[in-house]
Amino acid sequence: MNPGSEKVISMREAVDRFVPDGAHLSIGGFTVNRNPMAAVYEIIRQKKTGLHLYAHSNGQGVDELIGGGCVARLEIAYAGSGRFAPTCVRFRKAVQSGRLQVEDYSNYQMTMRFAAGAMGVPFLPVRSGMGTDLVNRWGFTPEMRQSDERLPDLKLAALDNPFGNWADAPNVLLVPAIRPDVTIIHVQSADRAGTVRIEGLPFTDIEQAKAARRVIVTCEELVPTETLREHPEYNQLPFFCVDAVVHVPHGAFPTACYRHYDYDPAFLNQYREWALDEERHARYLQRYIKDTPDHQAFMALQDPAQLGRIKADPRTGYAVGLDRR
Amino acid sequence: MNPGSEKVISMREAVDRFVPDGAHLSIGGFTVNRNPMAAVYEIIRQKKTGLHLYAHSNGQGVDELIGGGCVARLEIAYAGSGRFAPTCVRFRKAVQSGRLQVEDYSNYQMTMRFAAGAMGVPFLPVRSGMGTDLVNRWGFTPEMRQSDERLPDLKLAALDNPFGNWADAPNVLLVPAIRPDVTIIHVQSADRAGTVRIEGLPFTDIEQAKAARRVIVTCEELVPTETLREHPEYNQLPFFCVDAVVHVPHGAFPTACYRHYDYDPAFLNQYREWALDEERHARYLQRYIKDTPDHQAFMALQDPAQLGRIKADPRTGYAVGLDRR
Amino acid sequence: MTYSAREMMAVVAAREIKDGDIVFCGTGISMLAAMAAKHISAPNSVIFFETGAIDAQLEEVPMAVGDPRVMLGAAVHGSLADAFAFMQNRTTGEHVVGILGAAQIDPYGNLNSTSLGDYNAPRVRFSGSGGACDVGSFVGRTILFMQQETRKFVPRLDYLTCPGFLDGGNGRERAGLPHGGPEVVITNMATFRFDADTRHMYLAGCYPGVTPDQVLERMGFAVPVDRARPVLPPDDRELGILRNKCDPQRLILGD
Amino acid sequence: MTYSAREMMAVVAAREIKDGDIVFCGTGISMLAAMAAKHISAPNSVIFFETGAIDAQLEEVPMAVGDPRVMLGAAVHGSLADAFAFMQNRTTGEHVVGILGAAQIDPYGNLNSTSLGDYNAPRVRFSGSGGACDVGSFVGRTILFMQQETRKFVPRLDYLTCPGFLDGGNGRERAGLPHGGPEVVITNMATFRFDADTRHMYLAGCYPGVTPDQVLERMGFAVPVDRARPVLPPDDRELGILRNKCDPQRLILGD
Repeated sequence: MNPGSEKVISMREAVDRFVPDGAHLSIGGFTVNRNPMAAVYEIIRQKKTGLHLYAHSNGQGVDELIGGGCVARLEIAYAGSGRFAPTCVRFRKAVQSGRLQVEDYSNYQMTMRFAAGAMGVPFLPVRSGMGTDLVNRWGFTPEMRQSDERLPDLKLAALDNPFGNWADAPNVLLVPAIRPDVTIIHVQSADRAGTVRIEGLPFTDIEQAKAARRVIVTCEELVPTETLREHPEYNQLPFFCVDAVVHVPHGAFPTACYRHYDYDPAFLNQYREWALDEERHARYLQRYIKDTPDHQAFMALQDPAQLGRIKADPRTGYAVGLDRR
Repeated sequence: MNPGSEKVISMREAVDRFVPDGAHLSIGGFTVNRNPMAAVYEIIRQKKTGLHLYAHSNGQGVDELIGGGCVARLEIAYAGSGRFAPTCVRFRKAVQSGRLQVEDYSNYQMTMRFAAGAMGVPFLPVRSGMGTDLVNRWGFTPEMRQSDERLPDLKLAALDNPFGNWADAPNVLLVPAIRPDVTIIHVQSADRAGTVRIEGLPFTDIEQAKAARRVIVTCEELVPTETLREHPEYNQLPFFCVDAVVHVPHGAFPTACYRHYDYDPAFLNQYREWALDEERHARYLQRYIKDTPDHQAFMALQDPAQLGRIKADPRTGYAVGLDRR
Repeated sequence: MTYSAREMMAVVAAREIKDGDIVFCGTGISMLAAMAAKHISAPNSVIFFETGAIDAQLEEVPMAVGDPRVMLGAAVHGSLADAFAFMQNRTTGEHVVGILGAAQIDPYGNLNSTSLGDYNAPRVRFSGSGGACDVGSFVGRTILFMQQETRKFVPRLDYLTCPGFLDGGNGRERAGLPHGGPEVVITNMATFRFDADTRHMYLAGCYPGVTPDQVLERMGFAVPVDRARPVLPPDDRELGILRNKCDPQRLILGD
Repeated sequence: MTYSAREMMAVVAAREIKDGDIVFCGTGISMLAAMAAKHISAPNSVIFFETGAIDAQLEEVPMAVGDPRVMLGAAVHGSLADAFAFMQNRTTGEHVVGILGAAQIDPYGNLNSTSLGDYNAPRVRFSGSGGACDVGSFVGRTILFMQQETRKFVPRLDYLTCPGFLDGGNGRERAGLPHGGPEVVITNMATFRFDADTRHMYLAGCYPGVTPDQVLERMGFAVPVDRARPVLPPDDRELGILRNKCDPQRLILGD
């Protein structure tokens, strides 16, 4: 939240200022799409630790932050990259080795939790999950919940419908609002004040942003305010919700940014192989992230021909006929 | 709800089929904007009675339905047309004479009630209204509520926050879902299958439509499916939510339809004068509505020069410099 | 320059708006005050309509919050659900100042915009809450517009539509309402504020030529007057902006 | 024509989709079945992704439900909140058929896609629910894909991620879940359905060359086999559509 009109800063400064160690961080995107990867890599570069991470259904951003050693706790609905990694590799390793604490929710539960945070209510009701282990088994201990005032005391709560059987619902589950310290989203366009235009599916990016105390928007294109305001119905987030705007082309790479570029199947397949092996993964981290000063340098290590191949076709918004095996 | 691809019918047929006497009807629009007036006039023409009406903050559509003798009960947040009628005239008369039963909610409460219906949950929580008469005084009697299974038994319910003081909210109000039999909205564009594109502010039209069993969409322009699908992010309602599509230019007149035409200040001022007097109002009803076969005939009674004056300017979406006194 | 009471009220309200405020406007004079503030003292304030138009670049005065004029050049066209969520959300809600009017006000700044007489068989029916109840519940500060009339300043409302400080003191907290409450009441004669402890209304300012006694005569309850100070009249710049930039057709300022 | 087990599964699932159904797809073979159904038997079915793309006009097979390929030519790009509300909403939800897969299934069609072993110190961790729990909770009918393996058909799940019929009978009703539940389980060898009263799984069909005993050998619990009927293999038209129209790169069908 910042009502000002000039918020463009560097990625380094944005992460340094708004993502302290131990922050409750939320990242946008979904599986292989619009993960704020440039910000993720900068967080790893700056060696942030102990993050409490919220994500909906990622994906590359989650897995790299975990692999980079930044994450202590995770709340999520789905940790996968579709066919490239049905279960995120570093996520799986971290959970199985006890290095990462996880609280599981369903997709809609997680969506409603971000929505509750955005709306400023303590919870929202859902009709999914009754009788399942999402209700019966909790990942976080009551002690941990009580020791962090940024966490609700309960994973969720059951409620009998006070309106009888209205809407044919004898009972509902209440899922608590998520209130991150900071949310980072990557979008197609923003102006210098932070007004945001997402093209294609918005996922839960907007709810995640509104739920947070601080918001970093990274964008493919920095556009004039007047351009965005010719069609206010195509914009999703007003400038006053945003604290920092970072202009970073290919900011979602190797995930996709609709109408700009596709996901990079070669990178994602290669990453999976790297992630599966401790030594190769360490070398990847060193070479691609720690040894590069910024996202531009990271991108300079990619094959220019492949970057050409993943360029989005104007009609479809993705790279038609791309070899994705 | 209808997954078919061809739903274009006449206004007469749409109202005849989907708005029986006593229906729980919801209409879209807000104050002087995008009220589904052509449908409202047709409902009056067909002498529908005993309607249980839901509206958010209308306006002309609500007042004319009440004046037309169609409405027995009303749930609403705000019954006014801005400066043209800070309180709707026929609404005020009907309430003061005991001919109309009203249940009052706030703007956000009404919004959340439609949203709950759209989402399929029995209620949503709000943090507004605690300690006010919106909570303490109810318009509908418990007997009436119990006798109509389309109404929840309670106006609203208080709940202590099961998550302690999470989100700084010790307690909330729960407002029950609205589940209309039928919702009517007027939009700029639809295709023959019912996919809808609203330009400018959507108000609660989309939530109202999704909350209903049946949906009638009236539109200024019937457009090819391919046109709408070039930019799915600009559409709000998918075709399968819709049961009938009625093509009716000037379908929101005398209220505004952004980028097509402004509200007609002359008509609205004239209407207020008519509405204030029983005899003049009866003559208005007879001449403009009952004696006209359809909306085209109703529009033919308007001054063509004034229709020219209210035509929207392409840059602003309204009629620049229009005399609105 | 001479000026009307409405012009005075609009300018006094505009002065209450701070740069960076997100200003929730209703119809009528509150829109005018918000427009004036942007020109006079708070260029970076944001005009915000409950209908979901955020930071509209108003070129003409809207006649209703659903007027298409509120859509021009906005940052975002949100839904109503989006609009109110910005107020209920604490991070953004803290920055919102709401401007409201009503048919009745009581000593704790509660408002009635629903009905007079018995609610179930009212003598006079008004439009109802609209967003008033929500704004009064959610936001950090509200500015209230009233006409200075005995029938409007009443010891007890016929219907409590919009919460002020409820029954005073920490009444809001006891009811479970978010922080906030009315900051100032602006009438055609005077301004009122609320005691930090009791939350009871007191006379804060009298317009040029108005005495505290004249104000008290036009109220249905007594308020302390010892903190009353003179209120400066609108200056030429303020009036010029109001008349020429905000409402050249005098749609709201009247004749 | 010869065909693979995956091709058989996709075609068997496609046959379950009725014209006019709104088909909730996940990643992988479920997307292929939905695409095939549109070409084969249910031209007016609607392909629906949890990511909010409604009635996408798929030209290439998506690799994830967040793949930009799901956006092409859709009726609406909704948010995730919108997408799931269509399923939770009874008017639209009744028309949705969900296709799901999992790591484990139990005799009442409940699914595990979260973890194996102790949940708090798992031996194997999977992606987690995603939309599976929601779809299994909300919609009228679900189609479940499984590999026919003893370790996957288990008497008791390590973690119940997605509700089928819970503990059978009217278990869903007792828990407060909406109507619905799994309709059919499709494996690489057979199909299963659920008894209308007990809601226990039974063998409904065997693929060409497969006997009930071979199926039972590859399950961790017993099911009745007396209602089992032969399942027709995919015909040339079905295979042609699947191979040429749905997955020419064999991204999901494999080599």
